[in-house]
Amino acid sequence: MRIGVITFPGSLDDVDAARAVRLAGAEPVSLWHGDHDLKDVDAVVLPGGFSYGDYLRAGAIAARSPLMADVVAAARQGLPVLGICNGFQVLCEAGLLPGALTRNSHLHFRNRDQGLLVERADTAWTTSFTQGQRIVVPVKNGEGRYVAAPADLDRLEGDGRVVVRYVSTTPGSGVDGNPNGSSRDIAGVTSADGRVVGLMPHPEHAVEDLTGPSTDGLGFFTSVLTAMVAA
Amino acid sequence: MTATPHAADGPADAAVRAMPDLDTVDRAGRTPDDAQPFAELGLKDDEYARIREILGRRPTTAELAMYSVMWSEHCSYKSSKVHLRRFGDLPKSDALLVGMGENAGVVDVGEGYAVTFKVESHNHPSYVEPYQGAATGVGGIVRDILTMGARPIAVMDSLRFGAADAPDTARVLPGVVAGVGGYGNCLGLPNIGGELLFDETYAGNPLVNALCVGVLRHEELQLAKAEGVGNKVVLFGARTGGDGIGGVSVLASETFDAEGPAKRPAVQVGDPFTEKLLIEACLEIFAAGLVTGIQDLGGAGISCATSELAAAGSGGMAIDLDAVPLRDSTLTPAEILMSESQERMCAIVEPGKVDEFLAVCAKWDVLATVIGEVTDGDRLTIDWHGERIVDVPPRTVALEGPRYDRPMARPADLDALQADAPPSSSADLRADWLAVVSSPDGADKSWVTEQYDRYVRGNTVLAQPEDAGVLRIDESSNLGIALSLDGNARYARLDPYTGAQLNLAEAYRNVAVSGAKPLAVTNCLNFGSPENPEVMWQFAEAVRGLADGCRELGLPVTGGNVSLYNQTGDVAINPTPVIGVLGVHADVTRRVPTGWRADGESVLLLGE
Amino acid sequence: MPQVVVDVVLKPEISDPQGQAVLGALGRLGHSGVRSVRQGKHFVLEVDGDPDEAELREIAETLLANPVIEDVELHLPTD
Amino acid sequence: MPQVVVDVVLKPEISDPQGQAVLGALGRLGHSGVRSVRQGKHFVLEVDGDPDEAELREIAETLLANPVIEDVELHLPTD
Ligand SMILES: Nc1ncnc2c1ncn2[C@@H]1O[C@H](COP(=O)(O)OP(=O)(O)O)[C@@H](O)[C@H]1O
Repeated sequence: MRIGVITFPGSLDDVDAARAVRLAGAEPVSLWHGDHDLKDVDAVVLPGGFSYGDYLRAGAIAARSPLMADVVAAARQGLPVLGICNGFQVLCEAGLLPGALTRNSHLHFRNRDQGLLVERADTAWTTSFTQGQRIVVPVKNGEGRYVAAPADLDRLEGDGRVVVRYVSTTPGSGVDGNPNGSSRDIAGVTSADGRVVGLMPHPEHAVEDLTGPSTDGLGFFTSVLTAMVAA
Repeated sequence: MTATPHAADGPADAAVRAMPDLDTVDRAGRTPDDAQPFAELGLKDDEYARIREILGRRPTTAELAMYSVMWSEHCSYKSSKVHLRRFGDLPKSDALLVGMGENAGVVDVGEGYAVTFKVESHNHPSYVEPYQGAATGVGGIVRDILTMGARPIAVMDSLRFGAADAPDTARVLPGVVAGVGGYGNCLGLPNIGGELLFDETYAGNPLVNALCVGVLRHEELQLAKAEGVGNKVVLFGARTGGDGIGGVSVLASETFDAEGPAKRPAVQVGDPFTEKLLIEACLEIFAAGLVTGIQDLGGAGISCATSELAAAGSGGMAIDLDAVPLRDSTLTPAEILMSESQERMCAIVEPGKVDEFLAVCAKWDVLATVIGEVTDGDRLTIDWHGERIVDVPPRTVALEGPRYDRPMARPADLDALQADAPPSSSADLRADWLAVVSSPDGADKSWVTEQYDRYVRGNTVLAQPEDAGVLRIDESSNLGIALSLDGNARYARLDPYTGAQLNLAEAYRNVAVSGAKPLAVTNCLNFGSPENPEVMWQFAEAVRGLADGCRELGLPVTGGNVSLYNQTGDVAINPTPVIGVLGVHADVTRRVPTGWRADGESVLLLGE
Repeated sequence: MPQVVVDVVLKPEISDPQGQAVLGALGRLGHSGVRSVRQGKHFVLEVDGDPDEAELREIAETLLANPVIEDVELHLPTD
Repeated sequence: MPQVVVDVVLKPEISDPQGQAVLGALGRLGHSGVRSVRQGKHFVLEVDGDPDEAELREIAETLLANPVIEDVELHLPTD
């Protein structure tokens, strides 16, 4: 199984995403934003970082890079695509996922270990989880507040396209579960066919006991292997 | 003080006729008596006289600008060098691959890996524009590490502000923290620790000290020197603009009349995205063996990089200043030489490798331009519009600046301070205890540390709120390093010798208790004005204390930075030696985190 | 060279924490006459020759603004 | 309610990495007629009653902009 990891100018967590792919048992293949070449990969990860410095809007410039045209076309044919943090922002800017990510409500960058509730365990990237499972992975962003017009949010919820939602890691402690003011605590969403998933938290930073708060993040990467075997 | 306009009686070059005020080497030779604003540029009478003696004539405007910046306290260490020698006298350590004098020291950590680390201050700019000052401070120290051939892998920051509830702290602190985070996060460098302390002496003079650590294979080491006649000098990274040259504007006003160029900002704006591209381009360039020498551009910009590269090499250097890509076409040659525009580097490249070098830069969208070459002989020459405006022996600019052994005096209030007895009654003790536990210094730091990415690169084993940051550097062997950065200025105020040693001991213990073996020391010495004998005494004592402490512990000092003139009016900050200790973990999986792990564990107290 | 200005503002139904923060600060500083603040982006483009309105509108609407959450105002040179 | 617009732009001599990045993207997208892009901020303030120009200027220059690196343009309602 070959999983592509795209490097845009300013991508930062591409090494981490590749490590997570490897630990999940697949072969990471590095893809360059400026090429029109998906190298026959079976799935693609858009990693976190600050592509183009997050200048203009996070993900806006990267979404218009040559390789993204190929990603969009392939995704429409069912290629599994995962966007993490900046990758999620790119997918929204490229029109593969609904909504937009904007400046956090408290106006600060925030990095912390984050509780998440898995609401969809049947997308290409979440079958290793069970619906309703609580997991902990790091979140770190300055422009991670998920927004959309209220009617669009209603439609998303109605169609069951919220994949993960922010929850407190210490329920009852009064610590706000929502790290950035995202509408309806939305942390990640999926395309209508469940093949494209974007989320702000960083599962690739929760794949080893040594360096992560948990190994819960590995599930996203093992899920796509199962999805590909099944396909 | 304004120069008398000279008729274009020199060379008939059209460009020169268009700029009748251009001060060339030729003209300087013919007009020895022109008054020059050396005092406004911070040069003393005897310093100016020495420049004239070195050159055998008056300096040109551009040369005057170069000498004045390179001979400033900031670049020449003129007040501190006599004391810093103590670090050089420490016994040699087998682990030390490159010691003081280079951009950063390099330490062998085993398995063919080396680590380079250094801490540097950006205090004054952070007060003027907190966000950009702190951000460009991080950017500067990261380029120092990159210059050694290393991939930067983490940062730390040590911060001091005025009273926590002072109105100005509310302006400066959030901006500084956002700037440290904004730049480091955008570069993809985990922040693995630091300090945040408050004291009234820092009101109006906050301290922003940033540390960067990088890793390289032994054979990847790069040095900052220009060798090989005919090799090209390549400037790459951002364009040169009018940043950070506020001080040289006296020269601009000398060359242009009333409505001359816009007043230059003293503030530099950071562009971390460009720096990230610069890092990736450099690492690719190093891996392909495309450079023979490299230097980052920081304070004093092109003046500093060219004179240091040439001074460290065996030949001379010829620069064509017209080739420098500008952001602002109205810059004067002196301003181009002085500009502190961020995110620039300068490399020495063999002619046959220039194309490949430029191709790597193009891949990363990094602007790169050949601006000169290494020459035989021993002069640094700089031309502008076909005219020679600089012709100097580079060592006199970069290495042979003035040195002072300034007068010192033990502070008059020290006896009284030291006599302040510990509390004797239980009521006093209670009050002191309450003061300590309610101090903002002891408050939870997560408001700050949550603004820093600790996870990026996936090798952070320990970070805030641990006492030391721990990083894995090899995924197969689990080789790793630990770092701690500490500086208690209250101890140093009471006794700078012992205070510096206590700071060293704290950083050393923090590294050791994580399970690492301490290997090397870096430091940033933040003090008041060296022209105040009491401050100079504090400085000398702190250096002596640190050197003696390092000798006792068997650790080399691999580098550091001195920041003087930290004061508001006549009031100096508390002497603040910030000490960083690096240690090595043979196996990071055996690191020891802080705190209790399980019920029923025994608690032991070690030491006296 | 002709200058084209593009202002990008958040759609009214999208909340604007930056504007909110400014409004809060104004209140604390005693500027009570300001009722609301919205923060957007302001671009100044220098273009070669005659500005092509259709092209500039496309640039504004597809790159400078994200139409999911933002509206644009295009100001061509008026002379 | 009267609307006051404040545009905050970087001083010309200050580098503008954001504008540079937008310019680069425009070039790659084939919009070669754009020669330069500068990015600033655009504030829309709603004020009670008659806008007080002096007060608004103070707000613009001390709170909305950082005068060390930015200039402001104040646009009062013209009706
Ligand atoms: N406090 C100090 N302790 C040890 N070395 C120092 C100290 N301050 C400066 N140095 C060394 O002096 C040299 C010049 O420092 P600096 O000017 O900061 O370097 P750069 O040229 O990178 O700006 C460096 O090698 C630095 O490590």
